[in-house]
Amino acid sequence: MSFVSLGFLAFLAVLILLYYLVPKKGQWILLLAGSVFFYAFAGWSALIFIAVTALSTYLAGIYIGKLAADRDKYIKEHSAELDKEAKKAYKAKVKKRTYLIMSLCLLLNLGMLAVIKYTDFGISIVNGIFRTNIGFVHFALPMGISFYIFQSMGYIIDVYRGKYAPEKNIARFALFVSFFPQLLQGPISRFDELSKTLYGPHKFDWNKFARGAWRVLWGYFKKVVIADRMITAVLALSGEPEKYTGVYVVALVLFYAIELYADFTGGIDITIGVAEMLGIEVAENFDRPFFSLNITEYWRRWHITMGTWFKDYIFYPLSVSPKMLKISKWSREKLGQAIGKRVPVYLSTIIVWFATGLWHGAAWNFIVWGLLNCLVIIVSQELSPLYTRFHKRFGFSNTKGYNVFQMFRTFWLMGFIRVLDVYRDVPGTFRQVWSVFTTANWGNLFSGSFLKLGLTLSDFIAVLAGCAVMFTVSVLQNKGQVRDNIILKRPVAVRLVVFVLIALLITIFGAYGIGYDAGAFIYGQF
Amino acid sequence: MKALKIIIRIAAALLVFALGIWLLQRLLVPKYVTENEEGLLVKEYYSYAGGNDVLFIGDCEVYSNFSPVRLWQDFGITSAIRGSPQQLIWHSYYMLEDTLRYETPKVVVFNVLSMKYGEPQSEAYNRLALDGMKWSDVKYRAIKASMTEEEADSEALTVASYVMPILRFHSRWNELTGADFKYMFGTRQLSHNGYVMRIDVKPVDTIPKAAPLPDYSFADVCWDYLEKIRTLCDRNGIQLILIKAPTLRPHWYDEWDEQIVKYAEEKGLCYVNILNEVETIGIDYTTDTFDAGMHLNLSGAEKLTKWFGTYLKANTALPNHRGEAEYEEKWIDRIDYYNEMAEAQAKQLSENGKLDGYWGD
Amino acid sequence: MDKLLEILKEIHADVDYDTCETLIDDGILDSFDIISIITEISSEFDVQIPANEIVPENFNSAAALWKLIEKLEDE
Amino acid sequence: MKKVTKKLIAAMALVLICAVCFAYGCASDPGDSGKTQTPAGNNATAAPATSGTSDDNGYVFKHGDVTVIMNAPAADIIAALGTPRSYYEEPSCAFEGMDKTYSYGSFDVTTYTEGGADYISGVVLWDDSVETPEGLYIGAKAADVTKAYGVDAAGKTNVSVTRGKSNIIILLKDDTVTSIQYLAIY
Repeated sequence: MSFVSLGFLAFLAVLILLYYLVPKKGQWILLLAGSVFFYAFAGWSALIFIAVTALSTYLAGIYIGKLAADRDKYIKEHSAELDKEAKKAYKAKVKKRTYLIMSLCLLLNLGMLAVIKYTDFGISIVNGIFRTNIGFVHFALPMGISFYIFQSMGYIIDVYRGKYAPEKNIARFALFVSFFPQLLQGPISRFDELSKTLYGPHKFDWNKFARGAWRVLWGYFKKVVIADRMITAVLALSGEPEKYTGVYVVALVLFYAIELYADFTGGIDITIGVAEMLGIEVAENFDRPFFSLNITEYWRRWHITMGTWFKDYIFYPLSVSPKMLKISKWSREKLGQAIGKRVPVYLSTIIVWFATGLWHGAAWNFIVWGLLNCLVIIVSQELSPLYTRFHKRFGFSNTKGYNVFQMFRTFWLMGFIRVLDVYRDVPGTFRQVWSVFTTANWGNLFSGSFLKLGLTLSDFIAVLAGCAVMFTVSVLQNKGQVRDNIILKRPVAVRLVVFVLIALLITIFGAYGIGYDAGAFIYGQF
Repeated sequence: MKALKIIIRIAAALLVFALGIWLLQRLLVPKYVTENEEGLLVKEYYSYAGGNDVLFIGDCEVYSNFSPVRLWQDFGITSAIRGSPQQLIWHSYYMLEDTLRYETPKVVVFNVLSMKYGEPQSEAYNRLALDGMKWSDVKYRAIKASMTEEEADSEALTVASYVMPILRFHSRWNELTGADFKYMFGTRQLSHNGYVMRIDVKPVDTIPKAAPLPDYSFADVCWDYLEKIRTLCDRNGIQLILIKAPTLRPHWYDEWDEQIVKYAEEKGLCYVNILNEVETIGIDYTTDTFDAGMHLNLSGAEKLTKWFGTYLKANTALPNHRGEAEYEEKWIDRIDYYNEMAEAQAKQLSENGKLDGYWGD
Repeated sequence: MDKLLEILKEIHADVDYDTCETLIDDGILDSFDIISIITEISSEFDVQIPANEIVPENFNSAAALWKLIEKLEDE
Repeated sequence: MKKVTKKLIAAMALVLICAVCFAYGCASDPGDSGKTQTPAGNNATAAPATSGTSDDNGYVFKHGDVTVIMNAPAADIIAALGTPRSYYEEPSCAFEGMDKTYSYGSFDVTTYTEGGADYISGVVLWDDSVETPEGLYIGAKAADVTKAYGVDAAGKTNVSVTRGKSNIIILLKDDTVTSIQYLAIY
């Protein structure tokens, strides 16, 4: 069920109504039922996959929890007779077992993900290397599988690390895995954070409800008015790469940046807003990323929960693992301090970005996309002392103008890397980007050829106006939430009328129905 | 906060929203007064429903070619046309079903041209045929039966967009004209019991040869609906007459004609291919058509109607209602409007040399 | 503790590690720095800081980090 | 100096790694790998060949040195064909848009309207004074159909061959071609 559908709106209305009518203790059960219903819409077979993930992770968590509890009890009971070494040995023994259970759980779930998502990709590689001709299997990707498996894996790793006790109630755990607003495209929540508010009880809180509703409205605005309109031009430009070179590639970079941002953040706004209407707090996923001064910062502000997931569960463990420390030691001895110091960090970085690329999709364009990000990050890391010296000498690094230049630079750099997504063809993308420098067709900006991409002049005006609103809101957010600072300070009647007006505007200016591609949320496919 | 207060707030917001949607919808839906005027036809039926002994169903070959006013004036036969542009056979069937909710005619006349279309041709024609229909289960079934592939892809939205046409026409915001504001709460009458009048002339000078077809059989779905129309008429004691209007294009192949003749014989129906009667009727394609052969103009339509009235007298038992007060009363206004429009068109034609619209303004 | 400060100074010379208690919260140390610190510590102190100890509370100040090292050495 | 060299080596090693991955990416067919997971993708639109050789026009009709290409903008082609013997325009039931037929005696060219411009929708051959570039004409035998288009037409009443956005319908009677029609595939 897409967020942009009448079915979803109806589902939401009924769910929220029931949510505040049923006894408070039953609220989370209702949410679980709603989530199952929501997921069943994508087909019953998809339910099996999420059930396997929920059940296996739940059982593994319980088992690890039990082993840890037994261990603590044993040590406590025998603390007198055990010396430090014996305790340590015992702990290590238990840890081995919990590690095994966690690994099995990871293996099962990531294996499932790998088989479904990457089999065809693997086959294509095998075919490429061995010149074989193995047929593709074409598994249908169950909705949101990359998101809920990552969320569950974060949970089991945390339980293994002893960060928190495992959830004992399987139904409650199932709700954590399947909570419907974040099924489609995240955020990837952490159990300790989400569980604080997920299970209620929640009394109806007008302010929370209104804040959530405003955020949902804002999400729909971005998604329906801007993203779903822009996608037509993005598809047209990327669909005929031979025709659209040079200035069109620059336009595509810009259009896709707008579309992806509006689509993804819009979807997340709806997710978080819906949760807020239910009294539940979901982690933020964006922090106005296009205002970032450099790529490292950009990745701290874009798709935040994915970034921290990779950092906490792959980057850190990898780079501080005994093996990596050994490599570090070895490289320091052989290659000298300067390089040796960098080896573990950079090696982990490369692996993480490779994985990030692969997570986004089973295709070379995503992998190259990940590695290009990685390259830029490492290069800028290496150049940073140079920058610092340079700025110290000329002393303009903190001027507003320079910051704007940095944002501009980051925006376009990320934009050009990002078009790998839309061309889905690695050499093709490089050809296209190269054509920006070789094809002098900037005159087309004013020749009217942009009106042949499926968008009329009024569509472009609508997008432009939408972007202006989006930009203004982002700037206003410098001083905190617009809802708190501006909207919620007005009288209720004014707020209601403005809310309704915006809803009407979305109804009119939204790009939906006949003539518009019913664009699925872009991130739903990963 | 008290529950009541919350409910009032939310209800107020919903109410304002509904009001806003209603107003915007009135503004944004096409008014069909300056272009595609035929979009008014289906809705207009409800203003002349009741007391019609003959019902015509079909595409422009009925609504441009037959004049119920003439049929009344010359024969005392009461009739109505439920035509719409590119009306497909399933549209016609549901048109008939919908009509039966308001009246039961004695004779139904179906123009068989649409037998050649086995698939929805364009979403736009669905809107022209169905948007004007009043809500009932008939309309719902008609929508489901008519959906194009694109519409069927998002079926819920499609059905919803007939309940709330703003969902379909919201993007007309950039095409709004003065007429959209002027006719926001009501349009003017276009048709004369379903007949669309044009008095101008564009002679036929050439008709391209029709290329032979690889396959002349009609689609199964068309036969199914023809049979549905026939049984529905049968059940309601209605006499069904099949016609092929004397329109030169699209070409009506002999191979098609033979199939209809055979069907009519099997089922004991009247079928008349009026293309064969053109000389008897006296239709002159240099003066009787307004678009070089596709549609007849007023002169052509009146000639055809005159002939068809005689045909009806000969083949049916339709009563002559002339002189019956309740009928005379109803038709007197219709005759006035008919003459009024003909005059207005004639005036504009003589002043401008061409027609800008049906109303001559 | 001195050895630790030395490691930290090498990463960012201009930070006053004696007083700063928001090394992570203020973004002074990024993930690259953290890994470098952990690698240095492991070679200097013979303790391995596991991934689950990489949380802001442990890295926000030199003192907290020192406490962590002591705790790990103790185990 | 030494430090710089080492940095350089490190950077180059990195570039190399990326380059290898990238090179591999080039070698494999990117179209195959991502397709199943790209509902919002654009593979479908990119699929038809557009590289500009004559083959991509599908079957064309040639008259003198004028080439009639299906779905091509009609204006230039019609102008090049000269004054038609007769011309007919057929308005659609309501709505803008006009199907036009240009008759040149031994063949007709038809067009459709889209977005205010006309495009070729078909060609009908009427007699044996014209033939297709593949050498088929009205009155030819079923074997000629096979020779020209590689399909078996013996004993059939109609065959249809398609290339690109162009479809030729050939009608036969007693193994003799009676009609040849080009149809644009939209």
